[in-house]
Formats: sequence, structure tokens, C-alpha cells
Amino acid sequence: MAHATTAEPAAPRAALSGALERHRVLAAAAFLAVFPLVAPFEALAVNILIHGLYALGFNLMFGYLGLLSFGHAALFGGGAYLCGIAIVHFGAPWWVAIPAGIAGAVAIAAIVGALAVRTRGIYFSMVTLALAQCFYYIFYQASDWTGGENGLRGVDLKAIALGPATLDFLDPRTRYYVVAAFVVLALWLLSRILASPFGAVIEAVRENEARARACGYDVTRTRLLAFVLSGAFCGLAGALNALHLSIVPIESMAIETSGLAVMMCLLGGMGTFFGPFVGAAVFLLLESIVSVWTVHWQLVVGAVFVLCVLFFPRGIWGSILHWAAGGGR
Amino acid sequence: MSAGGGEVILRTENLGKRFGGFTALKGVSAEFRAGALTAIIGPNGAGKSTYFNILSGAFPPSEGRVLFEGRDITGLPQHRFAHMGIAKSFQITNVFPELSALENVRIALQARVSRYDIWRPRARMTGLVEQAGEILATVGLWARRDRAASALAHGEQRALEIGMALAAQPRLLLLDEPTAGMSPEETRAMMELILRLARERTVILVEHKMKLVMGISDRVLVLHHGELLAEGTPDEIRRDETVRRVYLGQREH
Amino acid sequence: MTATTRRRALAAAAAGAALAASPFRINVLRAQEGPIRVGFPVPLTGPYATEAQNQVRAAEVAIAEFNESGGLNGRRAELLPRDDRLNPGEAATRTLELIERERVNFIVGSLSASVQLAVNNVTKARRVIFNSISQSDAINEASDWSPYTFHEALNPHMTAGAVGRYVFSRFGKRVVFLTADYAYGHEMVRGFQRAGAPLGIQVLADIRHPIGQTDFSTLLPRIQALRPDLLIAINFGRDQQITMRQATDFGLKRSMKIVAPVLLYSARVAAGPQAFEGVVGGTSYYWRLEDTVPSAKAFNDKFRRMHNGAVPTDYGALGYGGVRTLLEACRLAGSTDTDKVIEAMRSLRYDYYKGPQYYRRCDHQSVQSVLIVESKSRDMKDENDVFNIVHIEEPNEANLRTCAELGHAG
Amino acid sequence: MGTLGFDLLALQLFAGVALGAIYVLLAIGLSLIFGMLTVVNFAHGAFFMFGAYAGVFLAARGASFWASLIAVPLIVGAFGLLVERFLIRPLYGRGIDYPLLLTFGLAYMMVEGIRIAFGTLGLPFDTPESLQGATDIGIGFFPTYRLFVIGATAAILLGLWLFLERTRYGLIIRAGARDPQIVRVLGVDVSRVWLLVFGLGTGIAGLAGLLAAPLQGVSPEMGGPVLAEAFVVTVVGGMGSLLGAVVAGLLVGVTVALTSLFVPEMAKVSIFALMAVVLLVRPQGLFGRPGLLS
Repeated sequence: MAHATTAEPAAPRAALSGALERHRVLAAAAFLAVFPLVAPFEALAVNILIHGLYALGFNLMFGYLGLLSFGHAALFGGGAYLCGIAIVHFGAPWWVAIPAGIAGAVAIAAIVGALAVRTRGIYFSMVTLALAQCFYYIFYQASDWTGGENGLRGVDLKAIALGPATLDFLDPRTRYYVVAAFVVLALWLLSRILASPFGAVIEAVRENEARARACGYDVTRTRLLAFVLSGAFCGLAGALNALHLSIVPIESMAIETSGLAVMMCLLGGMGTFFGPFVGAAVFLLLESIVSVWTVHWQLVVGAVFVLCVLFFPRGIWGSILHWAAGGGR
Repeated sequence: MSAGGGEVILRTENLGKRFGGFTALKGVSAEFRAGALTAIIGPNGAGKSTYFNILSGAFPPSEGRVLFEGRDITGLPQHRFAHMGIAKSFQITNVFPELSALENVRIALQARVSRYDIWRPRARMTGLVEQAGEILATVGLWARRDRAASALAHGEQRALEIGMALAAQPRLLLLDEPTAGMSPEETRAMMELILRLARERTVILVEHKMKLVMGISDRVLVLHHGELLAEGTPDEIRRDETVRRVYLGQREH
Repeated sequence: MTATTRRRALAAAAAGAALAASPFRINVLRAQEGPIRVGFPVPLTGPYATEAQNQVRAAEVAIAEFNESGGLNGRRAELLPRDDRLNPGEAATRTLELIERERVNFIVGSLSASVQLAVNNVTKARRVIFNSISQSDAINEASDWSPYTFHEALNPHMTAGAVGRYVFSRFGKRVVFLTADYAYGHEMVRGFQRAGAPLGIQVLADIRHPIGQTDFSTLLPRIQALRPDLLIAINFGRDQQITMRQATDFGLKRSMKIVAPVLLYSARVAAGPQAFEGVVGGTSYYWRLEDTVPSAKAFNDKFRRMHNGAVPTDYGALGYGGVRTLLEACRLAGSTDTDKVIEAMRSLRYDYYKGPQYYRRCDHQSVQSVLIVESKSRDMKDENDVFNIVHIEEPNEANLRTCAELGHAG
Repeated sequence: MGTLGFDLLALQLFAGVALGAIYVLLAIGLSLIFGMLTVVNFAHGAFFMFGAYAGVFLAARGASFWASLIAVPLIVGAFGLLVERFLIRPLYGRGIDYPLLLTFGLAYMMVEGIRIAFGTLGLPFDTPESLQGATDIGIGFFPTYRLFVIGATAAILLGLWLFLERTRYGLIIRAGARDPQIVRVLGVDVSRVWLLVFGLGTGIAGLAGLLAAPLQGVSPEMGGPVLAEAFVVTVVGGMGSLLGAVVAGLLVGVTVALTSLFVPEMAKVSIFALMAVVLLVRPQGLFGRPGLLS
């Protein structure tokens, strides 16, 4: 983990990280290949992938850059809607619709980011929240395009044509592996970004904004670029969600969806590479299993959350890493 | 020690700063010559830090302007200062605490070559690591390169900061009370370091321990109540009546 | 069989053949043996949990009844309730789980328009029968509808029409709408305006408020100033309770009649008699229907026996109707084969709990009666006795939007 | 929109101010805790809801509304003390995110706990008999109970102001908010001051819930929208500023009243738009200290 290795009195970090990063993506790919065999059902496994990716994009801002956004639902939802609109209203094929979703999220991220990156701390959280609410309202009202409160229906991708072969997207296993392929690609990209010069700048800005500025880094632009990148990942997650569920509910833009990213990220371990995925998996599995067992699942989920904050402030994955590194506390 | 007679590298014209109703700085015009080590001194509350912060771009002045190599740089954003060749160290220790000493300097170096590159693996940018190692050696921290910055001793952190400032290859180095909170040994080492650095570049130093700077500076500026009280060589300043009066009650410094 | 349905059935068969021939055939095979599994996504947690639990209980009555009477040649039925949390995304996920993992034969459920449309979108792509038990106009329209879509509940057009015809002729023609700003609200307004046009109503204002509004005090002075005969408050759940309570506080009831097109039994219980006093509205079912309709009496008695004397709510009763129609259709078809069950459903003429009903051919909308009820605060027999049934509009296809208007050919 | 009489406009503005008073009431508990402790209490809405249910619980046992006005803040405040002592206190010094997330989880638990104890369906809550009906305020009739809520809000604000400005404890709290070190030097146990502030803030939240119960009834979810509204008011006013909360509350109330009159469907989003505009122009809010939490 970029975050964890920095303070380690080990061999030069820069030399290590490149090799580690590559293995990270390979390990993830291997795990995702067998994951559907252990997951309760494929649709849940796909949900975990998508929300893991969403939390991962969010983590770029929260964990790596240190800015807590309460407006990421606008990016997730924006990606979902633009992908859905491309299919429903323009009959676009999947390879146009997914980039359209990413582009939509990037555009929203650019607008929200341009306005919000100048603020800090809780004010950043509140500005992103407020702007996301405004986007919610716009998408809610544009019901000719978005279906409004009824949600956008008919994002029906039944098959994926790949040259001569055709993948049946309605088949749950196939759907899982298609989504997993995108997620592995995203993991690889994120891995590269974190290992790039810009990845180091993000960390520097989180660590000490004033110092980064004195070094010659434009903190505002760095934040904006990170927010836009974050938007691209969240937009991809949203687009995949639209294809997976074949609908885009207005709830994907709601405050609760923003909160979900925060919860998953914290539960898994902010600022760690796999933390968001672990958080998404634990959260969704817990919710899915407990909600069959009792209607009072919110009590259990709330309690797990409280206990996590009190006793595992590094999150599940963060705590595992810390323990593996021989750390105390 | 270099002679104080080079070109004017930095000039302030009628610089003033107000915070609400409080005037921290008033009509300060001064020239700084290239290659010289100039010290800005004055008692607490004299406006030294305000002056320094305007010079280093932390905030803009309320009036007046700052010219660097003839260019008006008043009110430019902070990060642009580094691009132009002005680097600074902070009064309060200011490093990237969780990063290693080497990474601290490497990041500072990277700012000159790559700020928004999201694609190239930085592991391949080995030149930066080598340069960072050289700088760490210069400031005497090579042995501590893999330590997290927060785990370094206070004096070491200050040295690291100066190393980071050097990474920008500045033509002008601004240091804000570099020996604050240091033990006598640390102070001596720091002064030696500053002297060494001043051989190759222009240095402006803010300090309120008068004695410390008199021995090493080429020029000295004295601020008092936000105004420029005196300017000259250390000897001239030592003889200056008004300066002596101001520092009379402050002998312990 | 009409020409259209035959065409549609042929098209469906052709599509099925094409899929069967493709190397990536849907691996979702629904069981033709073993128990008949009915997936039941409803919001078991959250603000409508009580309503949803009542839906599950009523559905359990239908399941028990079917099993006690021998099932389908010995095949028993089972209910798989899932919590959709009133969230379309969660509902879609749960529907996928029910279809792909639990291999259910049918889906019945939902308690909001957006959830039912989400479930419907998932089921129609996978050719699973879905019987929706909550209100929406969109689900009848050709763009959302599919041959696998059935709608046991009323829709806003039917409800608003019946309520409108009742109130406009009795309480006056000057109308203000206070409408929750979403499709359900807009559909209701359209229904009222259609019903009111021949009666010459005058709409003074259509005030739209965001859903989830907790305070209406800034809307009420204006409504007061407009001096309408009728205030038609088109919102749902907690929005409705708060509207009624605050309208009462502001003294609106002194000068106008307040109408709530869907007057929920559970909302009335939660808000208390004071707030709803005198409010008139429509509902698909109210348990006191048992005084006049024998099938309602039979259903209520079964429900009471299974659930400690409790009575079914309006949406609860739909859970019973939605499951029972499917199970009866299985018996009629002698199979759980989707196409055969669809045909059986389409031919049903049934009276299971509220009087005669049938599914209209073109859109599978259940044609049924609409009850007009008035909330009361006096002469209550017990705590469940909250409404008087003041009128019943008998089932009549003429009160539905035409098949052509909905985009169905023929 | 039709013709717009002067009386209607005046009544509309009055309704906005009255609504603003309710917003102020919702926000002061949140603002107090944030200003003094820099704890962003995401369970604020849940404490509000607790207050309403405490009122239901007491009323069912024969307590009068007036007795509840005293008892409810004490009960909810006492619960707040427990929460601070055992859940929030271990998190001081760990940054702003952790208390925020802990209270987020706590809110889930409180809502579900109430559902288990009182059922998922809401409960009616009648306006106290002596405050039923409407009163003529010159420009029209206004519900008497709403007038009472405005008075109660003013009384709470006055009491809080007197407490903070005129008592020894108030002095310590104000000093502690600026610099905990000073209070420690004075020989005061800071953790007790913070405990007290949290109890006070949550107690006021509970009282707000009780006062709101006759306006909107009682349900487990009633805290959700309140949290959002209280946040907007607190942030617009400047986090930690009581004066800011009052001004912002009234501003938000009037904004909602005017949007309700002209574009009612925008009433909810208008307050977020207001917040966005205020923060972009003045990032610390109307009365906030700049640099706080940077």
C-alpha cells in the first residue's frame, strides 16, 4: 500500500512499489476469477464489484487525497444515467454507452470539482453535498430523459458482441465476468495512477498542503484533477450498475449513495488499495445475509459500524495490513 | 562569504499589509542583491514574518509590489514562486510527516519535472532518486534517508526542509528562523549549512536572534513596528543608534 | 385468442427459439417440478415496513390455502419474501437473486411505482411473470409493459377517476391540487382532470411539492386564499399524514373538503383520527367490505385465523390477490409453464376477496371495483374501524385508459 | 400564479419566519456541539426523533405536555451524556471523520431501536389542548401552536445565551471552544466540559423533537430530513456560531416560503442551492470563523 509503505524503514519505496503494484492487480484478478464460486449469488457478487469500484474511486479523494466528499452520488449516478440514456434514447451499443457514462461523470466531476476544490475540511464535504443535491434535482426533473422518480427503465443489454463471438449478458456468470473484466482494468489503471508522479503529488498534498504548494505544486489543480479521475472511476461503476440492473434508479444520485461510499471506504480501510473492495464486500454481504435473518438488519449494520470506528479505525483491510506489518495499537 | 555587490535580484516597493484594523507592515522598500546573504531582523512583532510571507508568496500585500529579477510577482499563487526559482523553508517545521526523508526530497524534486503525469511509472524516474540522495547528503541526512520525516529529530527536520527547498534549485532561498527551537549544537550545524548554501545562491534569512546573523550576513535589514528601521552591512547596523535603542530592552536575545 | 395476442405469442415463441438455438442460452431454467416458488420483494424495512409485512401475511394466506387444498397435483407452493427496502436498485438485485439463484416460478410484489417498474424491467427481459401489487400508470403503457407483466393493483387513472366522479358531483367543482412532484402524483392529477372535464371542474392551482417534505405551512396560506371547494392532496405515506395534520391545524377543513385519492388504512392509523377527520378518498380494499361482499368476509376470516385476529390492509389484500391469481392460474393450466400460466391468467374471471375481477387482455390490468371511503373519528367499532365505505364504483373497462392510448395495438 | 394580495405575501413571509424558527430550533443543538467540540453529530436527527418518542412514551404514562417539556430534554440529554462518555470521548484527537462516522452508525442503531420498541408505523401526537386552533395575527389566522414554538425557540435561545455569557460554566465552555489548553491551565477538567456540551446539545435536539411532534406526528424516520435541514442552517450560518444559526435559520425559512409561493417543487433543493451559493462566496459561512477546520 502506498500509504502503509511510506513510513516503513524498508528499501527505497519507489523501487519496490512498481513491482508490488503489478502483483496487486494480478492478485485481484485471480481472486475475482474465483469469487462467484463463494459469493451467495451472482447478482450480489456483481453488486460488490460495482460498489467496490465506486468506493475505490471515492477513496482516491478521501483516502489518498484526504478530502471527504459527500457528493459522490452525483458521479456514480451521472455515470449510470449517461450510460442508460445512451442506450435507451440513442440505441447506443455497449462500447459507446460505457464511455458515455464515464464522460458524463467526468463532466459532472469537473463542474462540482471546479467549484468545491477551493474549500477544505467539512466545508468541502458540504459544498459537494449541496452541489450533488442540485444535480439530483436536475436529473429528477428531467424526467423525459431520466424517467424522474420512476427511474430510467429499458437499459437492456441482452448480449455483448465481441467480434464473431456473442456473450449472453443475461446469463449471470457471463455478466459477472464481463463486469469483473472492467473492474480489473480499472484496478490496473488506478494502480498505475498511484504509481505515477501524480500519485506522489496526491499523497504530498494530503500530507501537507502548504509544503506541497511551496514545492511548486498547484494544490487546487491537483485536487481538481484527482476529483475528475475519481469521477471517471465512479462513472464507470455507475455505468456498469446501469447495465447490471437494466435500470437507473434516481436513488443512485441520492445522499444515501454518497454516504454508502464513505461507509464502505471506512469499513474496509481508507487510503488502502483493496480497502474499498473489502468494505463493499463486507457491507453488502452483511446486509444481504442479516436482512434475510432479521428485519432489524440496520441495528446490526449500525453496530458493526460503531465498533469498527471504535476498535478498528484503520478499517478491516487496513487493520490486517497493519497487523501483517507487525504494528501494534 | 560572497560579496554583496551583485545585480538586484529582488526588490520590494512600498510594501504594506493590514490585517483588519491592524497594520503589520508599512511602506517597506528594499533591494536584495544576487549572491548575497541578507538577514532580516527585528524584535518580536516587528513585521518580519509578514514581510517574509509576502516575499515568499504565502499571502499578497495590501499595497506595494514585489519584483523578482525585474518581474512583478505580487500576488502570484504560491506554487508559481517555486517554478520561478524562489524556494522557502517555514518557521514552523513543515515536512511531509509520513513520507520518508528521501521521498520528501524526491517529491520536491519532482515538482520541476512532473506535476500532472498520471501515466509514467515513477519507479522509472531513477534520476530523481539519485538527485534526492545527493541533496540529502548535502544537508547531512543521507544516513537517515528511509526514516519517516516525523521520526527525525527537530534539527534534522529543519535540515530536511532546507533540502526540500534546495530541490527546487532556487536562485533565491528564503529561510524563516531556521534555528528556531534548536539546541546550540544544532544551531551551529545549521549556520554552517546556511553559509555553505549561500556560496552558490542568494539567501534571505529571517531571524530574531541578532547576534546569530551578524557574523554571517552580507547585508542586514532591521524592521520595527512594521517599518524599515535600518539597512546596511552588519558593521553599520551594529553602530546604528536607533537599532541599538530598539534592541536595548531585548539584550537577552 | 385475438389476432394481436396470437401475433405476440408467435413473436415470443420465435424469440424463444432464437435464444434456445444460441450457444449462450439463458441458463435460468425454472423448475417444472418440485414446489412452486413465488418470489415476493416488498419493503420489509423502512417507513412502509408495516404495510409490507401485511402484504407478506396476506400472501401467506394464499399460499396456505393453495397447499391445504392439494396444491398443483401435489406440488406445494412456497413464498420467498425479500426486502427491497423501497429502493429500485435493491429490488432489481433481489429480483435477480430470486430468478437466478432461487429459480422462482413467479414474482409478485412491490409497494412503490419505481420499484415495480424496476422489478418489471428485470422480469420482462428474463421472461418471468410478474404480478405487480402497487399503483402505477406507466406499467400499463406499451413501453414498459410485456406479456409477462400483470397488474393486480389499481392504477392512478382508475383511482383518481373513481374518486373524482364521486367528489366533484357532491362537494363542488373549484379544485386545488396539492401534488407530490413525481410520476404517481402527475398521473393522479391527469386522472382527476379527465374525470372532471365532463363535469366542468375548475382547477385553481396545481401546487407541486417535493416528496419527503416535512412542513407544508408555507403552502397552506395560499391554498386558503384560493378558497376552493376541494383540496385534493395527492401524496403518500408520511407526506400525506403531515399534510392532513397541518391542513387541520391551519383550519382548512372549515372551508373546503379534503380529498386523498389513495387513503391508506395504515396512514390513517399512524396519524390518528383527528388529522384525517372527514377526509374522503379511494382505496382498493377496506376490511369492512366484508359487511357486503362474501369473498371479503371469507378472506378476512382466513387472515384473522392465521394472524391472531388482525385484519388485512388495502395493500396487504393485494398481496393475497396477486399470489392467489397466479396459483389459481397454475391449477387452471395444470402446469407452471410460463406461457400456459399467462394464458390461464388472461382467462381468469375471479372473485377472491373484493368482488368480481378480471385481467384486461391488452395490458393485463386487473379490472376491479374502487372503494370510496371517508375517515371517521366517531362511532368506531374497534381500533381497526377507521373508515366508512361511502360508495363502491363497480368494475368497468370504460374507466380505464383505452388500449390504443396506452400504445397497445388493436 | 394568479393575483398576489399583500396580505397573502405578508402571511407567506410570516410563515417563512415561523418555519425559520423551527429550523433554528433544529440547528442549535448541532451548531453548539460542532462549535465547541468540532464533532459533526450525524446522529442529531436521531436524537431529535428520540425526543419525540420520549414525549410519546411519557404521554402514554399520563404526563402532560408541559411536564414533558422539562423531562424530555433531560432524558435525551442524559442519553447524550452516555454517548459522549463511552462512544465519542475515545475519538477526540483522531480528526473530524471518526466522530462523524461513529454517529452515522449510531443513528442507524437508534432508528432501528425505536422501530423495535415502538413499531415501524408512525404514531399520532396531538397538539396540547390549550394550544389547539388558530390565532388572528392581524394579517390572517395562524395556528396557535406554531406561535408557541416561535416563543419556545426564543426562550431556549435566550436561556442558552444567558448560560454561555453569564455563568461560570458558560465562560469555561466558551474558553474551551477557543483553546482547550487554557481551560486545562485554569484547572478545569476539559472532558467534563465537553461532556456537558454534548449533553446540552443533544438535550436541545430532543426538545426540538418534542416540539415538532405535534406539527408532523412521530415516526422513526422523522430525523432524516431534519439532519439535512439542520446541517444547511448550521453551515450557512457558519459552523459553531449561534448567531449564525439564528440568522441562517430565518434566511432558510424565508427562502423556503418564497420558493413555495413561486416554484413550490423547488422548495427542497432551494435550501441546498442556498448553501452552495453561500459557501462558494463565503466558505466559512455567514458568521463562521475563517480557517476553522482547514
